[in-house]
Amino acid sequence: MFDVEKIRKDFPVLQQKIYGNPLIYLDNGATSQKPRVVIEKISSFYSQSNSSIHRGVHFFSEQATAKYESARITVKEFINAKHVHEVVFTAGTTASINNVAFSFGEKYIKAGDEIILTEMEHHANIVPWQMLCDRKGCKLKIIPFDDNGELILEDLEKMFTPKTRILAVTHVSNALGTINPVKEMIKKAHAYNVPVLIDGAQSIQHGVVDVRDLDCDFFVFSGHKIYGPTGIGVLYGKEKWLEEMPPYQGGGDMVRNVTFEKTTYNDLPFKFEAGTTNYVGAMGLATALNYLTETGREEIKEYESELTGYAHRKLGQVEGLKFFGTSTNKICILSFLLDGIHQYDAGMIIDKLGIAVRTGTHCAQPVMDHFGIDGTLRASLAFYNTKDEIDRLYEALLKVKQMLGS
Amino acid sequence: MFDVEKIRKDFPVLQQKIYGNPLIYLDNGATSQKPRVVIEKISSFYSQSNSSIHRGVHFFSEQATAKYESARITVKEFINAKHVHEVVFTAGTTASINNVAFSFGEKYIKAGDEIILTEMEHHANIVPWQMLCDRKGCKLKIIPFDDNGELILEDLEKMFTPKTRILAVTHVSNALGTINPVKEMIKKAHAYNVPVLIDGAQSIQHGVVDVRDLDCDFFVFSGHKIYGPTGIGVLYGKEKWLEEMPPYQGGGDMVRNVTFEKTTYNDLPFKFEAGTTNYVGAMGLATALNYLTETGREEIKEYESELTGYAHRKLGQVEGLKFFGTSTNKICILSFLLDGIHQYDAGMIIDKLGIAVRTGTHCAQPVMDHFGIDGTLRASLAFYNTKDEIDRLYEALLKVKQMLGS
Amino acid sequence: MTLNEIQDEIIEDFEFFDEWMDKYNYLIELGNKLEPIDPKYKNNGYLIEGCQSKVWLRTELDQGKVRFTADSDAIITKGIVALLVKVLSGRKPEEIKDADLYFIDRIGLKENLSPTRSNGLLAMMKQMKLYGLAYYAKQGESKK
Amino acid sequence: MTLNEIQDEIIEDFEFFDEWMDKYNYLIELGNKLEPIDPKYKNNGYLIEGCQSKVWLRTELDQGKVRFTADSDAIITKGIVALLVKVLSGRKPEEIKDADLYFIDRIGLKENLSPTRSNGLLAMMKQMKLYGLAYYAKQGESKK
Ligand SMILES: Cc1ncc(COP(=O)(O)O)c(C=O)c1O
Ligand SMILES: Cc1ncc(COP(=O)(O)O)c(C=O)c1O
Repeated sequence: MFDVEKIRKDFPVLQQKIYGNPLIYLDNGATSQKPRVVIEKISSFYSQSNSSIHRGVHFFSEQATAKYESARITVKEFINAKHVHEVVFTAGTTASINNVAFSFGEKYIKAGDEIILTEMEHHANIVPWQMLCDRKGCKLKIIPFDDNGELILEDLEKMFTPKTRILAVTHVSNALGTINPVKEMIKKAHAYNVPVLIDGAQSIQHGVVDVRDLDCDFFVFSGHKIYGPTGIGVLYGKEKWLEEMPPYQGGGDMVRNVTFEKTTYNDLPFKFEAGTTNYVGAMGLATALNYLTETGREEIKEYESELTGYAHRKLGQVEGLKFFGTSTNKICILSFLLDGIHQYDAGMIIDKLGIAVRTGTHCAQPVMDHFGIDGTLRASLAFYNTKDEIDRLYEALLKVKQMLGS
Repeated sequence: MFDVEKIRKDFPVLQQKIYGNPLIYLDNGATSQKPRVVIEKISSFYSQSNSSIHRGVHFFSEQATAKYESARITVKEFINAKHVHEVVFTAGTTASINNVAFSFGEKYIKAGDEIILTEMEHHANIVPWQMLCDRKGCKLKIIPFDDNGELILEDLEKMFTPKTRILAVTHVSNALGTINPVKEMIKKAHAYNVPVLIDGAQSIQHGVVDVRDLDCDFFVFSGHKIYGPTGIGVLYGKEKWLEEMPPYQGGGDMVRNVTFEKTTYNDLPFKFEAGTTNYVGAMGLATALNYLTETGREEIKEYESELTGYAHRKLGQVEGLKFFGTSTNKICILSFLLDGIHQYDAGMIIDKLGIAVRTGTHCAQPVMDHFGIDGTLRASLAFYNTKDEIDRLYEALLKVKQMLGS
Repeated sequence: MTLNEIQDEIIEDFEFFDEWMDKYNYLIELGNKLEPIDPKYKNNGYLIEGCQSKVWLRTELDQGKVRFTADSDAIITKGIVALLVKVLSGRKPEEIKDADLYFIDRIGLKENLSPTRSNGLLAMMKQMKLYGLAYYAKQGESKK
Repeated sequence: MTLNEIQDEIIEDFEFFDEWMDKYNYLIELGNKLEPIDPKYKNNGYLIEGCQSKVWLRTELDQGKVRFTADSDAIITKGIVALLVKVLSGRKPEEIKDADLYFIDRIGLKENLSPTRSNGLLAMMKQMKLYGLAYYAKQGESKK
């Protein structure tokens, strides 16, 4: 049975107070809190057996290498990749997408080619492609969304042309919460021989992701958003692509043989892991994933879904509150505005009541532009949040209205 | 007074045993151990106040941002940069060099241009430039070193041509220990209007680095080699270059304004910090730097220099031992071979005696090629090592000779 | 009153408030009372952009004194803007350029000025002092 | 003796050793005694490259049995190579392709076979089994 009170005890930060109030952390879309096992894994590794990985003969190096490679296996199993070497550790989602944009771009993209994105991408899945377009002279095509925050897929088929090289789409919108029908989109893209990158930064922590079932070509996510440490992320890529694509960064460990005349590259996944990787980060991430597996990913999803329903109903009672992202298929992200009240004012007041929500554009300016707004208030939930916390947010919003409402 | 026994107590890992023997960690060139303050900084941040940085209105976000930006100031002061915004946090040395190679390359390098490196570079300071050459059609020119492991600078002036765009040189060789006369080299390069990148991965932890005194254009290093955590590094660049160079990775936080038509970039240093950075890593790194400052950087240098002298004398007594890297101006890295004995065999035996040394090419194959060898044994010291540990290494080498000597 | 006397007065006012909500209520009140900027100046030319809220700032030199009018789309920001205007508007250029605006810190609003807050306030403060400096330099020239 | 009997014998031999140094001494001895590979085969064509030590491997089919000869530039690696040759050389192709080489683990040398060790041993083991498979496939064809 899923017991939220028991789970909360696993997260030391949730015991903190802010301005004298118990912390209510509703900014999980930005970054998540860490269970004690993750924090302890990092401490104990540094305290007991830290060593650089790969190619050391000595015991600590062997041990560290084994732990790092076992973290890779954990990730592989968590996303159900076919091969362990399809899992590349990076610094985060942003680094992963930049890696794909560069390496895929170098190999397959030339002037006049087309890249399809959606109107609800995070900047991390826009700017690397824009930079690629600037370099190579290719162009972006954008799938729009409707006012519920759902992608308009009617025209998707018409978007593919013989010049389409890749479709990059977010699995879940960080600004709207919408879960996109990526499996269907991948199938359509593949019918046109177009590979698909899925930005999983907001999806993998809230549901079960199976990259083989999705049949996506690339899947990327960040450790820090899935209860792991900062500075670590994952780039999953199908073997075929990773084999064919040139490396992104050069350095130690990604090479087989170096002379000034000619350098040959190492096998997968090392080809894409130049230099000393964040191996401690990888171990922390694996610990977080194991924690989720033990807690029960289905149970987490179910609890979060119930909490989301409750939150929508509760906040929906606040007069003048307007939600952005009203798809029925969404995760626990609530984006909204209070009529006539600037989100920044509201955020400042809510903060002082000990509640952490985010305000602003959430690095998704095109979403704001769609609605003609500057930003929203965003409460993004996690499985350690409670109905009681939602009630406190509700009261805080009433307080905001009382102070600012005209 | 520098008290090594007291210092050793600050490093929990040094209390460990390996195969029943107290650990002797002489692989500091690969990665360094962490003082307790660093480990605790990471734990306590995650346990007490973790939050994403930048642009959050809420208290934790403010606090985390302030700590992250204060880490930047610590780095700025540690290397004596002119401006705080000249300090960019990256994932490590390798990431920093790749960033410069890309961004500098995009802006200033075209077919036929020349890049000067040295024969003693780590792969991290070779491969990114080779990749750039492949992309842009420029070429590498290599400054050779002599059999002592010292750069042959007689011909340096002849190397500069009107097509020379950058000189990238390691401050200290990780395979030989040589400290290169970079200040003089920078002066010469500047006389030809050629900017200089200094790879400080092996220098900054062993001496006082002043980027303004050196007048280098770029200086890069890794957190994990200077007693900080993995997954964090620094790219220092003179304001002028960082302003002019295009960004390397695209994503959140490095932009000012994003539309599908046109994206504008943020100010320095954020322009080069796409996505959620390893802010916890940055705090850990700053804690490590402060620890070094408090311990006394001059004192550390002096102690290490004494230890290095002792180690050379002691190991020099082993019959048939040949050092690689015999410059008089070197740091605490000892690279050597035992006559007729494969370094890998020696490394395996030494390991079982509880001593961690490295064997192989140390990601510097051109150095091995210079001497016509496959690799060396490398003992790389730190200020927590002792003469007693050197004695134990000496005895281990005698044991190796007894077992393997013919 | 001198510039610093006004700052001290503000600090005193804020000492009454134990609670953040009281501070905010006061700022909201100040914001609402701030003399509105002429709508024709509420355009991009006068905009100081922050990520989270916008500030518009206009200035004129009136008999050797700098007059500031300002506005913001967020009311709490506008309240702080009002305080800055209160302290700096109507002062001589050199007073403005040399001003040490310690009150912000003392009334607990320093965080609102952190460079990463991006609410336009810090930029506004810098801009105000820059105007001071610019007018000061101009006066120097015209005296030559 | 069957392939597994030889493995068991090796495991028994190693049970005598309490100390790593004894194991290594034994491996060094085995390495020194390994029948040398014909020097003309000690070239890149027969090289299995690892980052840290090199292994050369040659094979021939002799009356339905696979004969391996091998060498390494590092003596401890060579000792392990000698063990592998002892277990696999002179066996039928199908035995080799199906062999479960459990002894490596049991005598505490598994770490030497980790993919990141890059000492050529793992590659050598794979290569030996691949030869077994290849000869096996060929036999099947010629029987057709
Ligand atoms: C001289 C030198 N440069 C660059 C590097 C690469 O550093 P990192 O692996 O931390 O990116 C190293 C470390 O191995 C080094 O010694
Ligand atoms: C959908 C989406 N993509 C990408 C990112 C970028 O992730 P990171 O900043 O960890 O690289 C985020 C996080 O803000 C996100 O929500």
